[in-house]
Amino acid sequence: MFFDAATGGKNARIEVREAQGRYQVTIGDKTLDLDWVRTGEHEASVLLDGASHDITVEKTAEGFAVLIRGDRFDVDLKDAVKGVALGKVAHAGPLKLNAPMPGKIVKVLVSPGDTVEAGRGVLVMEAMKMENELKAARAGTIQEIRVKEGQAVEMGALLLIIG
Amino acid sequence: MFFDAATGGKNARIEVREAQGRYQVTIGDKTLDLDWVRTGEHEASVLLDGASHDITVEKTAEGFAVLIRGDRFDVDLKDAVKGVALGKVAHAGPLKLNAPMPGKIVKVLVSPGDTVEAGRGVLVMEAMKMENELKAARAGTIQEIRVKEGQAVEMGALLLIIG
Amino acid sequence: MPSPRKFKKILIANRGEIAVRVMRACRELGIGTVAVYSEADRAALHVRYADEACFIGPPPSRDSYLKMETILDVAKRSGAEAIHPGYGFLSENAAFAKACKDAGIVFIGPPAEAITAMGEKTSARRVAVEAGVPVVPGALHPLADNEAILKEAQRIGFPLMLKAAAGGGGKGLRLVHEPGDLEAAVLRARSEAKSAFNDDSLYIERAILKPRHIEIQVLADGHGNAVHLFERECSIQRRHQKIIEESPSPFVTPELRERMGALAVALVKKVGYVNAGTLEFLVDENREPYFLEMNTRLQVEHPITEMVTGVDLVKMQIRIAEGEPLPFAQKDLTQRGHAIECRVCAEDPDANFIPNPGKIETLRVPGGPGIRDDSGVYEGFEVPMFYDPLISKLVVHAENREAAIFRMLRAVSEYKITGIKTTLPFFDRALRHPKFIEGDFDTSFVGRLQGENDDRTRAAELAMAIAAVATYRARRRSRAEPDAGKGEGSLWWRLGNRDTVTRL
Amino acid sequence: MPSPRKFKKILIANRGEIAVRVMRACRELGIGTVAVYSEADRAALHVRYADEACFIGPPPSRDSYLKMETILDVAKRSGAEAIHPGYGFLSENAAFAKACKDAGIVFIGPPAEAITAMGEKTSARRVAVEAGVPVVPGALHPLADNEAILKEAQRIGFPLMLKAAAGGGGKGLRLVHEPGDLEAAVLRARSEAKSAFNDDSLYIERAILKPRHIEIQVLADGHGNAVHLFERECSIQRRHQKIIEESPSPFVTPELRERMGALAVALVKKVGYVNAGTLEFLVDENREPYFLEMNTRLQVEHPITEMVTGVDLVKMQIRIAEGEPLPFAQKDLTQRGHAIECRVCAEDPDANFIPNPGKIETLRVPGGPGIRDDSGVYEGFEVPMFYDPLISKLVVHAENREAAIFRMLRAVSEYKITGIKTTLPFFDRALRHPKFIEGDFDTSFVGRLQGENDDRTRAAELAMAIAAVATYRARRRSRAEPDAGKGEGSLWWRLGNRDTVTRL
Repeated sequence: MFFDAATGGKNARIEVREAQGRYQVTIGDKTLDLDWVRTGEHEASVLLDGASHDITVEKTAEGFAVLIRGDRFDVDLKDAVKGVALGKVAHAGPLKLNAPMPGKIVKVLVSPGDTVEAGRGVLVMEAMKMENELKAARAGTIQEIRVKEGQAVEMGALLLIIG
Repeated sequence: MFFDAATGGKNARIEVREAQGRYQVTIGDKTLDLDWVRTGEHEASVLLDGASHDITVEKTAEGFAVLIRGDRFDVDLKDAVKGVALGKVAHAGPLKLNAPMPGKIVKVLVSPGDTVEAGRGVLVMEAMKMENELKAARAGTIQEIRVKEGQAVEMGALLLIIG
Repeated sequence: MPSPRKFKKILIANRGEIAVRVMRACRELGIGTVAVYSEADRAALHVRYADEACFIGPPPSRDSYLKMETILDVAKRSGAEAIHPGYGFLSENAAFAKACKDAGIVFIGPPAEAITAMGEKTSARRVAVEAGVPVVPGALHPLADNEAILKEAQRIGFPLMLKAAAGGGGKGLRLVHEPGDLEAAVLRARSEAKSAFNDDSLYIERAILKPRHIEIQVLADGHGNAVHLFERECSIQRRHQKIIEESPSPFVTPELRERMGALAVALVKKVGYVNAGTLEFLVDENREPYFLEMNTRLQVEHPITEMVTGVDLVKMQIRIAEGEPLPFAQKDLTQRGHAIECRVCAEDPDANFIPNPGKIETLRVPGGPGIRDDSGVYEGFEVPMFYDPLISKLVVHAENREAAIFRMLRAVSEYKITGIKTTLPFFDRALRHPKFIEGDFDTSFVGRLQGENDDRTRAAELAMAIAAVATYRARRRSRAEPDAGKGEGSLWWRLGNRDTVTRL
Repeated sequence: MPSPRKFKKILIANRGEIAVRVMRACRELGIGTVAVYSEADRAALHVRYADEACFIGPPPSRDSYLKMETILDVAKRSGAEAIHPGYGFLSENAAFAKACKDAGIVFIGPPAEAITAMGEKTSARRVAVEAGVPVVPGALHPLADNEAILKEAQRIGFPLMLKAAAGGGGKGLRLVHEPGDLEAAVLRARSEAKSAFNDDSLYIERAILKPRHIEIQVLADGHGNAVHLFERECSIQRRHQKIIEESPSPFVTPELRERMGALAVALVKKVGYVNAGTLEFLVDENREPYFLEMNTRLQVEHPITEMVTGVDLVKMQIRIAEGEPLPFAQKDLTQRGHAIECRVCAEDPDANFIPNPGKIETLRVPGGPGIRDDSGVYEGFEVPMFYDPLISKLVVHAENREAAIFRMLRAVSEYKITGIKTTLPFFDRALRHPKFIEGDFDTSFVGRLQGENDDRTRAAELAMAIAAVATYRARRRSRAEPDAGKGEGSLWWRLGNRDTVTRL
């Protein structure tokens, strides 16, 4: 299986093969031989050339999140043949965006009916003496905007709905 | 639903009803009103008359094990109408009994072909200066006995197979 | 059972980790606990932990955790003799302290009068000046005319800070290094203040450059005894809120420690303060301390003091509220080793630490020597969006500062949370930073760290390989003929929704 | 990074909690770790925790963890400069210590000669007598004729113990209270020994009634310095193995502590001992200590000493092995507070503590102040049947003994393990026992506790109601029309095997 992967500015074409319960992963001109044992719902013990890596991997709104010893890597992964992005948890039903902090709406960046990509900024909120851009957690259409510029909002208040 | 329950020498006929997402449990002349929220695979938060109980419950070879704040209760439960015992995890395939400690086989209490109930003693082992009766973890037929009286065995050694 | 206590039951008017922390102390003392919970918190850890739990209203705090009458009513009905407010919510509310007293319920904290005297910034500053405790030199009142500002500036000295009296959000704020720059700065600050707040009055204050935020923990009983429990270093902040704290402070000398401790005890005795409290100071580059304000309650970061002094602050709060005298004098208290706290928050450290509530899918907590995890959550819990994003306080204790830093890094490497973003990866970067290890930092550390190049590419290739293999495995499973009896792997893949679950 | 060390990489020749404990110390010191694992341990925690991991053979210890040549070979190939043996396995094997030395690899423990001198009971006893350390009075050689026994008995005094020289398993053991009972007892013991072992030789030893098992921790460097780190009380035992330990001992006075500490240091210096070790004593009712034997390695219960002294014993072992001198003298060491350890084992406390390996379905570890969990397992791990059933050491530290007991009870109440039976419910009973709380117990405590009436019916009704509701809920779910999109509950029930899964 072929993938196109990217994380932290690095890109790679990856091939994964399986043999005798192990995985041969070719990245560029290197081939890694992974001994992979599942240790939990999102956890695995991976041995690679004698090195032991205790990892977690999960799908997120943007792709994959991999934790390796306190480091977090957000990995974009595409099917190299079909070019389709993988990961990216699909949600059923409309997505509600709530205020992550008490604060003031400084700017509304979208209008009802706009289509947005995952990660697109939709509102700017001032809170804790800083301006924070709130992003769409997934792609969709703006169904409803519940706040106006200048409006003060409580923590948890419903701001906007993405359909 | 009606059950016959027993634990630690106490017996009770129990009726469970459900109403508005809560459970009415009648034990003897008392009725308990349980607010039950699942908090994990084997865990629940139970509110009962304002008291909070953080519990686990699981099926075991003998019935149910309930943990309440450091106490363990092994509960026998029967369907009061059918009289059938509940719980009692069913295993597929033969069950191997291995030596839980290094020691010596003092007595073999069964013969191949014997049928045994769960909890029935099958071997007596001397280890750590004490005699320990090893029990059948589930009902079945003795398929094979791999040890003799007087034989010394290592930790983990296969002793006996229940089919 | 533990020795019988005066209180048999305490209501904890809080939620999350601090409610659980207080209940743990109660359970160890043999005192029953009553939790209160909002609609968002039925399955929260503090409800699971309590002996009794009572519903008090809808999710927003003002409809539940801030409802004084409701909470007092629950206390009375449950038979609780006392209320512990934790931090935040009603903990520094003098009216609530008074309402408890009027209802015949002990408020575990200072008397209402002490909250009023020390809880408000300008009042506390006045009291401090009277007690001879140094404060940041400045005018205590807004100055309307330029002449008054110039005159005050002479008195206060440079560098100084101009602040809009009506201000907030950094508007109308001006740092002035030299007397020659003052007039122009006043003009600009006034015009900014006028347009932002329609009020051009300005405060003026000596500017503390590269300030250290250092606080002193105190305990005072109702019998006139008061002690301090040394300092905490709280300079590492994000969004003007602490995120890493340590004790002792690498910046504080034995002389400064003794001086600040003595100032704190003097202030506490002057106002007749009772129970636990914290005096916050700014310390400048010359190690001059300036009293800033007092927190008349338990602090989030109290565990680091507990670890170096061996004193359980929550148990002491309860004993003091029961009327007991302090069981030790100042000379009995010593600091042993070094402690660090990292606040594990449901926040995105790569996006201004914006809160990021959601469901915790995996939770693996570090263990072994010198680790303390004060958590308010569990695996499977959905962190509600209505409250503070703090999910756990990770605290370590070791023989010295270096050992504590590397113990914390070890702990962070063991801590695994999936499902939400947390501040854990930030700690891995911050604690490895040479400036942190040298102890050479101030309140601007987090901002400067975020500007620096992020060197997290160490294992980037491995991370990509892992994502690829995880996908490979999931696809192989989804293709295989489902067979319930054959392996657990197939369970998930019968449901059709094949691409939404990653299972390793 | 931590200050650079002499060792860059250490192989840990062990598994389970102690392997993880040692690796944690290495990680904090910036030292790389190499795990070895048997076929049964590919997914074990120590393999997950290590930087490198190497397969060494089939599950039985003699084919893997006891294979000296294999382990030395892995060490050489991986470039490890040192081997930490943990406890058990090869930790007290003088031949292995020597083989390491010959291979140019540092054995983190005493020199082979010290293991030989102190590791064997009769040799250690001889050394002790020479050093003037009291031992249990008795004959060091088997006595064949009755006359010799009567003569020795005069010298040793009563009560005394007759032991079959070839013995074991309690056979040929006789307690004799009075001189008048001796002859009859000798006759019976001889006949029992003869029939059991075909050898009627007897040892004779003063009987210590109601003995306390108290041990002294020592550290000695390669520069002639040695200190003791006070005592541990280890009288609570099951199957003649410790299960609850504490420090300080409620039984030890400051005078006895000083005396035993001085004896231990004298003995250690006499044999040129280096690294960590423990001297075990029996202490009789009159607080007279008798040296029993020495453990020339790290003890299972070392964490309680770490918590009261603030010294990290594993890090000290590594520093000593690197050639560093001890960084402190005896006068720098103090005991602060009180620590207790409970050994959480996969055993059935209601059936003679018989090991009970299996899969851990749920694992919730206690947190908050003063708790340390040294675990070797994780949720989902299948405890193998081949090794020690110890899955975790739960340790607490608090300001005094009472506070530590109730903290431990609190910790036990938070600790949840399903899937296997453990010793946790036993701790709940043992620690609440008035005799334990009073500190009035000896090595017979567990046996006597098991004889007592079990009062665990407190919540029996609730437990029955819970089992009934769990079943009710499972049945309702199994009857409902399966619908993948509707709720997670239905996932499990599509598989037909309806009565084998309890899901709340």
